[in-house]
Amino acid sequence: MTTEPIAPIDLERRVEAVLMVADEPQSLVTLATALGAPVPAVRQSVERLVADYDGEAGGPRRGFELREVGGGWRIYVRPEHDEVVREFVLTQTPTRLSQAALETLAVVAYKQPISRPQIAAVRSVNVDSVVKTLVGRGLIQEAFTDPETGAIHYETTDLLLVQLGINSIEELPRVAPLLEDGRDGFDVDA
Amino acid sequence: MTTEPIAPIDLERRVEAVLMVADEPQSLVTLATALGAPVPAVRQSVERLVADYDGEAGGPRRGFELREVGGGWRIYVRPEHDEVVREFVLTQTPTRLSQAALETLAVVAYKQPISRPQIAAVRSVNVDSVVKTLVGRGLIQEAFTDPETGAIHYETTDLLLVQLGINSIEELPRVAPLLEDGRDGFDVDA
Amino acid sequence: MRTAGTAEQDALHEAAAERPSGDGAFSITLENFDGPFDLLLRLIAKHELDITEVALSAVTDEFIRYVRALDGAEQLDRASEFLVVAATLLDMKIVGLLPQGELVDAEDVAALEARDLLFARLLQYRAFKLASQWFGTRFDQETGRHWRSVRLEDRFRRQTPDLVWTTSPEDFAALAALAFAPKAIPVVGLEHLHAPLVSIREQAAEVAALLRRGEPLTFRQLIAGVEQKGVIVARFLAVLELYRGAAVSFEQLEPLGELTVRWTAEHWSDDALANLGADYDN
Repeated sequence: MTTEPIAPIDLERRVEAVLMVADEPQSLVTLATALGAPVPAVRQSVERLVADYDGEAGGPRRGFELREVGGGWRIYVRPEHDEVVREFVLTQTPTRLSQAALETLAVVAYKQPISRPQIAAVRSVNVDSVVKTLVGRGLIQEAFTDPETGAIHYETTDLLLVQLGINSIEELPRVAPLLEDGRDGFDVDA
Repeated sequence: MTTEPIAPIDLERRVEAVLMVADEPQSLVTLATALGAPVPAVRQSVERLVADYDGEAGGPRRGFELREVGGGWRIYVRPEHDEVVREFVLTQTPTRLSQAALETLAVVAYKQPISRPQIAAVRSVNVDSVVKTLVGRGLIQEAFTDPETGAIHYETTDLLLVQLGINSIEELPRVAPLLEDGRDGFDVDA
Repeated sequence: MRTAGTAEQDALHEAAAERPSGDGAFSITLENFDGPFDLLLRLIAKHELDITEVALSAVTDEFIRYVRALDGAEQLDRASEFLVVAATLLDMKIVGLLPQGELVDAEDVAALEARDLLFARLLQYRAFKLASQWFGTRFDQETGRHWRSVRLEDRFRRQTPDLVWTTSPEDFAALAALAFAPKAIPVVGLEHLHAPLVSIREQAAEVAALLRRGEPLTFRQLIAGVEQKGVIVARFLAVLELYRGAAVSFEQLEPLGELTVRWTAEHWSDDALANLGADYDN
């Protein structure tokens, strides 16, 4: 099967669509694979987008910019707006975790390492944004990625131990429903 | 201290910058507060950005769009690129609601605030577990408790609006034609 | 005669999954089935009748046959849900059999009013069923959409206010227990009977406990020591509900005489109390 080459202008739109939702900087190779386009074409699209957002393609100089960081490309706030954005982030960040976040954190603590779909299965809700909050707060972190499914598994951090005032996750009280199915989550190495 | 009014073009760039870090739909009021600008000015900026991203301001039609959902504004990937993006970001989709849950949700949406016995009367079946599911998914919440009967009344949440992709409960299709003696109403979707 | 929209009708036909049973009688599978209104809608769709059409006797027959088929012990509580609808349909059928023209007595008027009420509720039920299709479609559409919700840039993250942590390890464990607890715990649905009201279900449980010792008791004995009028009324209604559920039988030798109640249920499970008295929930 041969694929039609994507017109440069369409490719630019696809690249910016992907970059708008991507959490991490994306390498040209990753973008090319995902978009089914050759790397040089993707490079040109990225370069044109950089110029475009910088206001060098006839449009305005955007409030955001496309920057290469650590071998990948990501959309960032343009530094001249840092102050406004900082103010916004300050007012938007609650100092307490929501009930949903606490419950999700408890699930991770007792069942770690655990993937997002596994957490969602226990909580029976979508947990994407809550997991993001917990990672952002440094309470959980990525442990490893399952090589087969590509699912990221999460574990708790030392910061959580500090917050709970305990020395290790084994010091958490045991939980009855976990004990019932024969393993309490802590007996793994026993 | 008096503040200089912000030039419209600068305000647009600042709105853009804030939208880059926001992870929830942002109301005009929140944006106005964060940016220290009057709400009408922010509204105009948002409207211009919508047109801009839609390619109606001389530039290209972007791979992303600015959408009003659940009472706020948020950057979305334009629908035609959703497929490309899906292969890219590993998001986890929530399990689908059962038919019974959907129907119960419709009753609450149109008749809110409504108590469980009232829902049960419309549905002619016991709805306890379905209501529990909907509360668990964050689609409905307790509005108030009737002081006389002690009956909890339920209402829909902003999350429901977001998940339906609408901006307010008034955007629901009118149910009145469906209730009229079956003449036209039931053919609506045919 | 008008018929409902064909697309919806097809859907209803599919969902009904009708099949002739062994004795040739009509039957409907219980799968994906949602109460008396649902059954009624499916029967109406099957006969391609407008739901405002009075010629419902065929539907009524099938409905009543279905309710009769519910007569198994495990279906008793379900059957009670159907009684009001079934009774209304029967009334309507009687009116339908009468010579057309003048309405002769109040009973017929009442039957017609009941019919109107039934139609109104049926229309409402159907309207929300259709509205739910819109919900389903929108949910599906929006599930495929992607929005920007990315991890905060490090330079901003460092600026966020410190977390105020107030959760003890014990609270934390309790949260975990809550999250891991099975979601659909089978409970007796007492919740929609609210605090100041007397629960017929609870009273039924009392009555069942008293009678299941074996000895028949008079109603007077059943309410011995009870002073609140509401509780006495609820206990009487509970006895009627248990009778409706074929769990007890009555003996009354003369009108207004002593009422003796006897436990007759052979297979009784307290689960049967779950839906008992549901008609009184409003």
